[in-house]
Amino acid sequence: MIEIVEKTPEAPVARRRAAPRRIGPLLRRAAGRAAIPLLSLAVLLALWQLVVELELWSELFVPRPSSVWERLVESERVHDGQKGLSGYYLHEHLWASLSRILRGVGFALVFGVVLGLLLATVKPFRVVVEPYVNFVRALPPLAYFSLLIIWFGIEDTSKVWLLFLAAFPPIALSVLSGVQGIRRERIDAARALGAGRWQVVRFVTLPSVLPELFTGTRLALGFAWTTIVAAETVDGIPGIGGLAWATKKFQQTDVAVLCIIAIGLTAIVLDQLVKQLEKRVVPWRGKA
Amino acid sequence: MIEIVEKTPEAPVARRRAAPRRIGPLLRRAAGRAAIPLLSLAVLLALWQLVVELELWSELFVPRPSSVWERLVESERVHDGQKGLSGYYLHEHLWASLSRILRGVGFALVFGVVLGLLLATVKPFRVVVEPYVNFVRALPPLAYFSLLIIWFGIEDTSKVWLLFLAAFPPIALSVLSGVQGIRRERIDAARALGAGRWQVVRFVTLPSVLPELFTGTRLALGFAWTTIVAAETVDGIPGIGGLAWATKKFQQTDVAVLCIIAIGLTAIVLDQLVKQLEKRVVPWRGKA
Amino acid sequence: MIATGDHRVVLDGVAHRYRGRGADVQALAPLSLAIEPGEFVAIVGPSGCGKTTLLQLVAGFLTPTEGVVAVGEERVSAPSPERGVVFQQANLYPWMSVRANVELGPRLRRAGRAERRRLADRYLGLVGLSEFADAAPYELSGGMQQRCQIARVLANDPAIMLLDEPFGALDALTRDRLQDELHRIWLGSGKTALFITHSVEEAVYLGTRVLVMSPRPGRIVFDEPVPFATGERGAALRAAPEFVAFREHVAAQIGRG
Amino acid sequence: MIATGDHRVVLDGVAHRYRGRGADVQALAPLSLAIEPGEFVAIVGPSGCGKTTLLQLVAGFLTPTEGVVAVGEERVSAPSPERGVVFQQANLYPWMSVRANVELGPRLRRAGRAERRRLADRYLGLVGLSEFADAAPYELSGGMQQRCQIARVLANDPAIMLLDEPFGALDALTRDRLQDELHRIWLGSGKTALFITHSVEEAVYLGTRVLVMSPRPGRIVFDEPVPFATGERGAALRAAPEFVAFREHVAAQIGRG
Amino acid sequence: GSDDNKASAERADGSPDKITIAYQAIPNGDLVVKNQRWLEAAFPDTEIEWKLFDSGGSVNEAVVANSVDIGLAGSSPVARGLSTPIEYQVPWIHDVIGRAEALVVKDEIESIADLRGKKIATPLASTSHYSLLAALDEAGLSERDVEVIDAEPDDIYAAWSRGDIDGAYVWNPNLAKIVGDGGRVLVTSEELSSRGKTTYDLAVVTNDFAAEHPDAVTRWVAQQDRAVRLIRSDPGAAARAIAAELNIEPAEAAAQVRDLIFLDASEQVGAEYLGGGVARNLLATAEFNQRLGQIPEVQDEATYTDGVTTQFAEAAGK
Ligand SMILES: Nc1ncnc2c1ncn2[C@@H]1O[C@H](COP(=O)(O)OP(=O)(O)OP(=O)(O)O)[C@@H](O)[C@H]1O
Ligand SMILES: Nc1ncnc2c1ncn2[C@@H]1O[C@H](COP(=O)(O)OP(=O)(O)OP(=O)(O)O)[C@@H](O)[C@H]1O
Ligand SMILES: [Mg+2]
Ligand SMILES: [Mg+2]
Repeated sequence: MIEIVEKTPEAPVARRRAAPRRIGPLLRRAAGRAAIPLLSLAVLLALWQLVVELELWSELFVPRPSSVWERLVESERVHDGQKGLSGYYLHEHLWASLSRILRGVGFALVFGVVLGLLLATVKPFRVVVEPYVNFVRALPPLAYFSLLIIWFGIEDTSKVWLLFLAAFPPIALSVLSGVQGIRRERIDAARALGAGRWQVVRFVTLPSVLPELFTGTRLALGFAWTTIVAAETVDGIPGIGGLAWATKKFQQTDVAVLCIIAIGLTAIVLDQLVKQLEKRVVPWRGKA
Repeated sequence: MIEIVEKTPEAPVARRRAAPRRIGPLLRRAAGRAAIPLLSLAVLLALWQLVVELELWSELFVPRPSSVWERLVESERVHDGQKGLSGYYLHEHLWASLSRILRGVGFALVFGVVLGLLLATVKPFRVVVEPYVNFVRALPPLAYFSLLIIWFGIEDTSKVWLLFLAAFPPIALSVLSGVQGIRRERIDAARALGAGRWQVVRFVTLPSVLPELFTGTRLALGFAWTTIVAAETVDGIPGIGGLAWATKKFQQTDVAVLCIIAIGLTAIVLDQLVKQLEKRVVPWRGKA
Repeated sequence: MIATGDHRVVLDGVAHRYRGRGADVQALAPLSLAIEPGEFVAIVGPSGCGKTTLLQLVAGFLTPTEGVVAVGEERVSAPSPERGVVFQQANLYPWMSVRANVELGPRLRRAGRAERRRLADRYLGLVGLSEFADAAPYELSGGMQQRCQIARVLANDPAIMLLDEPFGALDALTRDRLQDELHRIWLGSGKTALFITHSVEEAVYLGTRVLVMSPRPGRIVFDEPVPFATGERGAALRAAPEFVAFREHVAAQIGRG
Repeated sequence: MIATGDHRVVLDGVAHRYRGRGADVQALAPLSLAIEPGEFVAIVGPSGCGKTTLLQLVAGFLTPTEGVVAVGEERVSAPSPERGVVFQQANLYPWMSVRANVELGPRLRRAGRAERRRLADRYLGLVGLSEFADAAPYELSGGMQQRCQIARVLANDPAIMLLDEPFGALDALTRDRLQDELHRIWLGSGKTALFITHSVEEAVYLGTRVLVMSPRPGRIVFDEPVPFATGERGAALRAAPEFVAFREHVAAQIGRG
Repeated sequence: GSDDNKASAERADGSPDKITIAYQAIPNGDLVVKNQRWLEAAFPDTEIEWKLFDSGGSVNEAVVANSVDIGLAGSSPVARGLSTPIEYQVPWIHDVIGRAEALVVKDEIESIADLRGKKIATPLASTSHYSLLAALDEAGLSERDVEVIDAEPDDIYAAWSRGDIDGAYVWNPNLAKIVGDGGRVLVTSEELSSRGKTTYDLAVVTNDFAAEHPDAVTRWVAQQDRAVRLIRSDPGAAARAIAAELNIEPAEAAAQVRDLIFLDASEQVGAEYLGGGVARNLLATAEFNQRLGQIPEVQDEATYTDGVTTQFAEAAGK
């Protein structure tokens, strides 16, 4: 990782890596770290409020923060004899979608890694299969979702399939590209130590492509989220995408915006988790 | 690049790289190279025909190859006083979408590279901006496309924006991840030769991340194609996605399948072009 | 892998030409060479003359553009664990600890955990890295990485050792010690060694036979057995007049091409 | 960059400790050292003793965990073109031709095209790579890469040269020639050199002052001026009795710790 | 914004430079007008831009975005639009949805009351959705007694063909296909209409455009009127025109046209339609939607009365 941070000559030299740590400064540093993003969030909210006040656009399309907040509160309560929104609490909607995404991306991980490795290492396979992969990864879900419904029904299966189809290409392609970037000598060394075809994959190829695999997975998760509404256009309740779709059609923009925010925040959290995992699993990044 | 190809002990040893070349063998090799993919295509078509013959699914969902072919012929002719399909030839639909995609991905390239570099090299920027990037890249177009329409109208601008928003995250993230994988000494060496902040970016960082940039671009292109239908749900004619959407709603599956095939093939060709470019631009892949 | 069977190394009319970015480069002129099992062949030659190319051809990393490389009865077409390779530039796996790198060979042939540990401890000790067994390779200095690589290959016990300037980044003391260790390991093991070095003294001290290569395109311009190869090693030998004489004899050949 | 002004290198109570994956490693014990402008300081010491660490601290790649490194009046906090670095492991840019790599320094300070070409031609000739100017770095042999790196740094004309085993992968002939070239370039230029090597002979031949470091954590256990530093170089010197005597004197210090 | 899309400049004769029209793939007079290029003929100096939309909701959005002048939307989205309120008015009824939308169910379901606990699919927020809820309401069922599933029309047919759903309220051509597959029609929009729950495909024109170019709107309505008359006098010719626009067979188009009810200008100005009925229907639709929590508020009655105008149909009918 490269940080180009301007250093003034008077700046204390020591990034003393082994300096003893105390709790106070640690807390203060954590607070300091959170301060800027929080500030930026506040600015954003203020801007939003301003736009609404200026009535640049109809409230129909840009709801006021307060009404989105009200919907949030409502979404976790029983009101008018109905639970939350469209009969489910917000967290139930969110969880329904999240579980579909985790399943879709989970399958995509297994399939994408295997596919990427096969594409990269078995030339005849690549010649035959790569065009189809490129074909599939360009297909718009809206155009072929009906087929999935015919094959897999309107329940979760077809939704998970759609998310899977959205998620595997970035993983496969990242792995493929990662393998192509491995220095020849890395492979040679293992083979001269006696590694067979699959041992090379296990001990050299896979660890080598871990950084790319993580990038691919992060991209796949993002893609899956962008596809969640398409996947939940049919029988999508409970589901945060289905809720967004339905309420958008009714121009209940405050709920739709609430859904969008919920999707975005969940995606951020998920992404953070993957990044933390990456740090643990790939400590050699940028060092070798 | 690693090829693990089983070698029989009797196989002639020489991959004589400098052997003189004649035209005959070259042609034969090209034919040989095309043979397998063509064969696989033939198998696929046969399977398709078989599925139709078996009537596993209604022709409404899986049209027969012959009727798709008829639509293709029709799509480039004037019939009943009307040009092609929905008033435009197929290639006009395709070109309309392709031009939107090229514009969207073009802007995404510029923006994505700059964003990725900034995220990677300017820590305060990353702290503030990265969450928003992760937010945006998870948003389902179907949920926010209305906002783009309100802001940019129903013409091409909103469509190009949507494609741009779909395309920049893989590019930015790939660049970011690429920068994080650069070995420290590469940067150190340039700085000890006198490179300033931006010279490091120009002479070291950017060339170093070219492989990742290409992967990101290929992903972005594929991703833009998957978004083309969503972008063309409104005022999408001419446009291959708009055509697919309109005809699919009307259960004209043969046209919809024709559109899908056209999208897939165009995407394959585009991807090949990018790959060829990559080979020329990054000859050191896997060597250093 | 215990050295068994016939592993005579034969290069028959072998030449190698690289397709360069600009022009093609003829790295090796056609050359023929046979290395008998148990020989310790030391190669010296000017920088860029094709030593590494020669070694990689024997290792099976490259395929010659002309001629045939064979080990025993079999034509070399791929790497094999019977031919262990110490690379010119250290080539350790950063996702494995130093110990895991050394254990890799035994692990690949499914040696037991205890056996692996024993081997790793032994060879890490030999190269003086016991203390760093749990460190990551990128936490080692240049010379330590090179030593780790040597340990990795020795732990795999290859019948043929291909060593590309293994001691290049080591200080004199460490180097002397490792030369003696390598000699001891080779002695009586029946192993064959192909040893590239820039130090004529090292070549003469370790080799049973010394080859000198001409500048690119590499040919073999000198090929003689070392007269005192069967004798004792040690500081005394380095000072012995016949050692010095042979060293000077070889040194005089370099750059003759 | 023409050597101007004061570039005295001062290390004051400098120590460095790496945070290792397993345990922390004290690479350098606190040490103090001053290098006067124009000095040619050669450092020898056992593998892993902290030589590279010391050099990287002076280069500004690392920040000491204790003490201060300064050049002239200024505390070192970042790399600078006044301090050219030859890395222990060749570090060329694969997307540039050999020539472009050598031209990089001048290009960064916006030298004209003709000037750049002149510099590249001169230093590529010096290290014997004129023929390979258009090749890609990954098409060079190990020793050639190292020479290219040296040319790159020399073309940038730094006031202080930091060289980490620059001749480690070179054969004796090439090495002798480059030693003489380096000496010629340094002579009368007012440049300071910090030169790490494993060859005591090389240290004594090139240095005006020789340092010996102890095994890790590195301290300086020997620091003496070379008595014949101002004399002529050449084969005669290597054979001269005072040269041999001083070489033996230094060699005896290594591993004294 | 894209004000450039919007006709603002005027020609000497008062007709706009450009008219942007949002159309949908519905087999009614609009497609005849488009296919026969009547508008282009009626406005020789004006650029006519036809924009295909996939739902009334996106037409509403485009109106707010200032991107269209005249559009087609079902009565449900128009009721929501007027409640927002969006600044547009209804100058014309493209069609009354007759048998083109209906509730079809599996054969074993015999009445609406049997739907309790069943899975019924419909595109939410559409006229079909409105009709479905109205039908349930009549039978004393609430939205919660039936599992109402959101799906796009072709996905509905896919789900039906697998047996994943027990029924659907949907329109042609998917309605016809479900019926062809053995679906039982429980109620059609025509029957609901006779009980006061009419659904329409309506034209909307932005208030700005109507105020600036009243003459142009009249001319536009006249062409629509002409299309209705063609549908009545020469259904074959009308079907051919519509078929060409939809890329389908004329016979199929003819069948679909028969399932809609078309009114000419003189009929539309009557009290049952633009003269009052449509406005009452829109208000009722809005109130019904609000009761279901689908729109936040209903405007006062005048909004809906003012939102429907006979002015242009009267002028065109003369
Ligand atoms: N991958 C390659 N592509 C093109 N040319 C190459 C490649 N590798 C080596 N060469 C060329 O082949 C010649 C011999 O290289 P080789 O690495 O065998 O030399 P060497 O004797 O090992 O030198 P050194 O002692 O410097 O390591 C050199 O001129 C080099 O430029
Ligand atoms: N990045 C690092 N992280 C952790 N420890 C390191 C790192 N780099 C070096 N070390 C440790 O610091 C010590 C000194 O290393 P250094 O590279 O300075 O040695 P050196 O004297 O240059 O050795 P050599 O002659 O083998 O190159 C070594 O024990 C090494 O393990
Ligand atoms: Mg070599
Ligand atoms: Mg070092």
